[in-house]
Amino acid sequence: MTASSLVLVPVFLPLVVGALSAVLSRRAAATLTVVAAAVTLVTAVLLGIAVLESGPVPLEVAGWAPPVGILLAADGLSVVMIGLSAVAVLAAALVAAADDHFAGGHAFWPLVGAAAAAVNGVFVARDVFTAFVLLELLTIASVALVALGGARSAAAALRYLFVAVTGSLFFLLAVALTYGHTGTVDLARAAERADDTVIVGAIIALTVVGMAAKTALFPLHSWLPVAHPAAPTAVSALLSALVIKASIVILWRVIEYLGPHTDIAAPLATVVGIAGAAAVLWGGILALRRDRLKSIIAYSTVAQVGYMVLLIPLVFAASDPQVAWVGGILITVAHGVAKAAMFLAAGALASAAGTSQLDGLEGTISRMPWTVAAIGLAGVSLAGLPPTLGFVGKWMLVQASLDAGAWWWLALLLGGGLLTFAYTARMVKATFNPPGDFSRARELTRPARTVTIVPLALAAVSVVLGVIPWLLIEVLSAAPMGGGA
Amino acid sequence: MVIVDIVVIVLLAVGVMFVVAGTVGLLRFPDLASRLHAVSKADVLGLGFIATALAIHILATEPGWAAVGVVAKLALIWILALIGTAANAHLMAGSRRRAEAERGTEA
Amino acid sequence: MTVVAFSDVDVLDILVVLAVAVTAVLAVVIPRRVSATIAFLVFGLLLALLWARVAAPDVAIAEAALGGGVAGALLVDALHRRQPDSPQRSRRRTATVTAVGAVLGAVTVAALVTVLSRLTAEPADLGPLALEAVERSGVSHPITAVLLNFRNLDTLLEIAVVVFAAVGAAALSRDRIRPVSDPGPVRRVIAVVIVPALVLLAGWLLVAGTSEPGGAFQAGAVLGAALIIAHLCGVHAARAEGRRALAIVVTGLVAFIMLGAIGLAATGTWLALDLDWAFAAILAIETLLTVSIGMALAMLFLAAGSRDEGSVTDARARAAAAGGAP
Amino acid sequence: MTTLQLFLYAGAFILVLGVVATMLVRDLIRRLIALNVASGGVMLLLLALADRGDGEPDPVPQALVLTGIVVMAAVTGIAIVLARRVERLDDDLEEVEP
Repeated sequence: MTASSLVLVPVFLPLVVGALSAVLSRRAAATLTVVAAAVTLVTAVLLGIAVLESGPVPLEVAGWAPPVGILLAADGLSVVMIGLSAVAVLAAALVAAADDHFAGGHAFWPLVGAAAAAVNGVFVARDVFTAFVLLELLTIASVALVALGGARSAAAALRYLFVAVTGSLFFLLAVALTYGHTGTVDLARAAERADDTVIVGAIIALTVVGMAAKTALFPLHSWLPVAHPAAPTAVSALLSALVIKASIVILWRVIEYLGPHTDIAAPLATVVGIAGAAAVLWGGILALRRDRLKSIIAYSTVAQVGYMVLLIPLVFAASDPQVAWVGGILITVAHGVAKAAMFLAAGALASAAGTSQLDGLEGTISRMPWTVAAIGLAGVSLAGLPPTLGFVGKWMLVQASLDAGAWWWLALLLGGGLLTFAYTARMVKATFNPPGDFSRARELTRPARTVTIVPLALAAVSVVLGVIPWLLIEVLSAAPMGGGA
Repeated sequence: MVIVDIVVIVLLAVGVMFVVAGTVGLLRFPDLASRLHAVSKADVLGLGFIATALAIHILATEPGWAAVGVVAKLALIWILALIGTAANAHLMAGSRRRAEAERGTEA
Repeated sequence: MTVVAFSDVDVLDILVVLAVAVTAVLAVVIPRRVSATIAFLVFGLLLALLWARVAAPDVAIAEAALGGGVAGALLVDALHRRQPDSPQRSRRRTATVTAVGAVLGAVTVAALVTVLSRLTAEPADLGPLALEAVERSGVSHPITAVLLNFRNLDTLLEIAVVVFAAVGAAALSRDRIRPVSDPGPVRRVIAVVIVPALVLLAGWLLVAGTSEPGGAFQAGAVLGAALIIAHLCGVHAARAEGRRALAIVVTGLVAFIMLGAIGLAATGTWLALDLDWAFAAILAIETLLTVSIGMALAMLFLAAGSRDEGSVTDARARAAAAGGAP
Repeated sequence: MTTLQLFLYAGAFILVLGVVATMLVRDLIRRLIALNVASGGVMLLLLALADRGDGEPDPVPQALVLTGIVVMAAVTGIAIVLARRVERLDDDLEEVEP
């Protein structure tokens, strides 16, 4: 089997496992899901090696080249994101397998398979229509996953559905314009033929709006803090760690390929940057003012989405866009790992304490120190402090903004980090005993051992990757993004 | 040819008239029973006229086995519509009667 | 039919487009669910006229079967339910919001029109390329060639959308339309006459799809309708629920991927079809897909459909129980 | 204005109309209808673009629209299941908490 045929493994394997999970027993479905995630991780490593050796790995599906057929390709971004998806699915599946109440029901397993296949597909897609279908598959799966959170989550799921599908329709219009203008839906070919600055600008603008809605970029974020906490814990982790990344990656791809072909891209990028800055501040401030663990973490996601789009204006302003690309991608990966850890740990705490309210958590630290430690470490990575992957990503973005002479982004990066640190500290503090009062160290329903280990392991991953980020940076630099964007 | 055309046009006009009458009944009649009455009878009859008109037209303009096939399909469409409409009307009326009976016992 | 040959627009086109636009407006502004749904169904029908106008009969069939058929039936069925009272909002605020929405919408439309007016009227060169490639695809109908050969990855993913929507819907709906215990003579006639006719039609659409408009999706939608009717007429052999139905639904998807893997083994490329057996392979996939899609759509409908008579009392009992144990 | 432009502009209008209504309307079923209307607009646009010129229409966008129709049917199904759960919850709450 050649490297290029590996490109579809991260798509088809979870899809088959998901389909089979619908009819298999819970135990079999869980085992298969874990195995599939592990194999996906191995595939990501193999593809990474191939990318390091010889650059992006293309695959012409069904043997038809564009424009008639569909081209997929794995580059550094694809490989790193597939790795993230494998890790996030693995973690969520382990926790869900250990305690069914974190999964929300049997349908968790097939739907997670579908969601994993869809995000992995987005990471290798180079065809805007295929990306659209993948996004719809992801939407259906995620909406149903949210609704597994019980009767009251249905309203949140429905709201999510309306926003996500509306976003998809904007993107579909962008697809139609791409076809109408360039006669193809393959991004590379479209980039070759794009010559009308207004139409290309409109394609990018529509993609920005559509993906902003699906990613919950400020000011289109209001559905996320409702939908993500309403879901079962393992689902919340996947939604924040993984699902929103799919729409971010599509936005990046469209800008990577079409951005250089329109004069409107640079001002649009600035608008996106401003929205991102607003998201960092608004999400951070609201996270500080919430009283429920999951709600705080969801607002934290709103804030972190701001960092993920910050690379877009920097790519246009910096003299070496590669630094901004790599920094932004690393921050996104760091967020995925840390947010999965945080949601899983928070779910474990809330389930042990019987409440998600901060003031009901007093004393949990003495019973579940490792879980609280996972939240703290994840918060450190989110705040961008050493020695975590979040720090590496943020450091590169800082370099890129210095390079671009844009000190205001610098101020934002640091200010946002302070906010992150503050709400993490608030969550951790809530688990301490009140001074002098040890009566609150009550009996808790101890979670299964896996539920303690997995978030801690994820937090450890962000530290390990923070200490040795060179491999990721090598893979991401093996195939430069965007050329001269 | 002209006579055939006139026949076809007359049949079409009659068919359309029945369909329109049925639709007006559907919109204007006061209750479910009379609306069903209007739609199920007039529409199927109208469709029958239209199908006959089309059958005559195809037989006259392109005679041959292909035309016979088309006529058979037209007949099939009409028969299926006949069964479907009658069954639908029956089921809807039955469902309404049961619902009313249920409401009656509750009150 | 050509679209660009006229510099003047056909009056008929203008009329149909106007009618489509008017029904679209009606469908979104009418406050009553019943009327809005009817307006939407008319909108769908008129849209199908336009599909015929832009030479897309496949889309017209799919729209009739899926857009008008399945989605329409679902919406009509939802009308059974009592429309909840819309939350009280001050009339002035509603008017303000609507006005802002209208202005924003008008600006967006104006911007889009500016962009769209820059599109060339020249056809894209993709069309001839794709049509030329059809000869090497194993089937003669271009759209089937695109769906099941050139861009079969999209089709596979689209099947996945339907399959997982059915899986999700089955998991989320707590009660569904129950099969009828005593069908009665009328339902029996329907089961005996209409269901086989629909199955036959589905088979015809499937086979025809290789050379003329039709195909797995249209056939699947018709088969789905047949399954729903069979379910409602008390045919127990065709029940679209439970693990067996789920197994049928996922079989098509899994088989499609397996065939893709076979292509990988045989030709070194995922989902590749060797021309020698492309026709047989396409027909085989289509058959499996039709059954899967039909079952998935039937499951989706039965999960989303309203309760039958008698369940009103269920709801009351449940509410009473909930009230009794606060 | 050419016929192509007529169809394109109509598609854009219907899309925006549907999207705006999806955002403004509160009733769940009506929102769903608005979403379906919006998708009809995009499909009109794509099909009109496929049928430019005198020759046979381009089958690729037509296949894309077919895919879009199927996807919207699935979305509609899931949305109705959810809408039912939401409204039943509301009903139950009303009856329990008078």
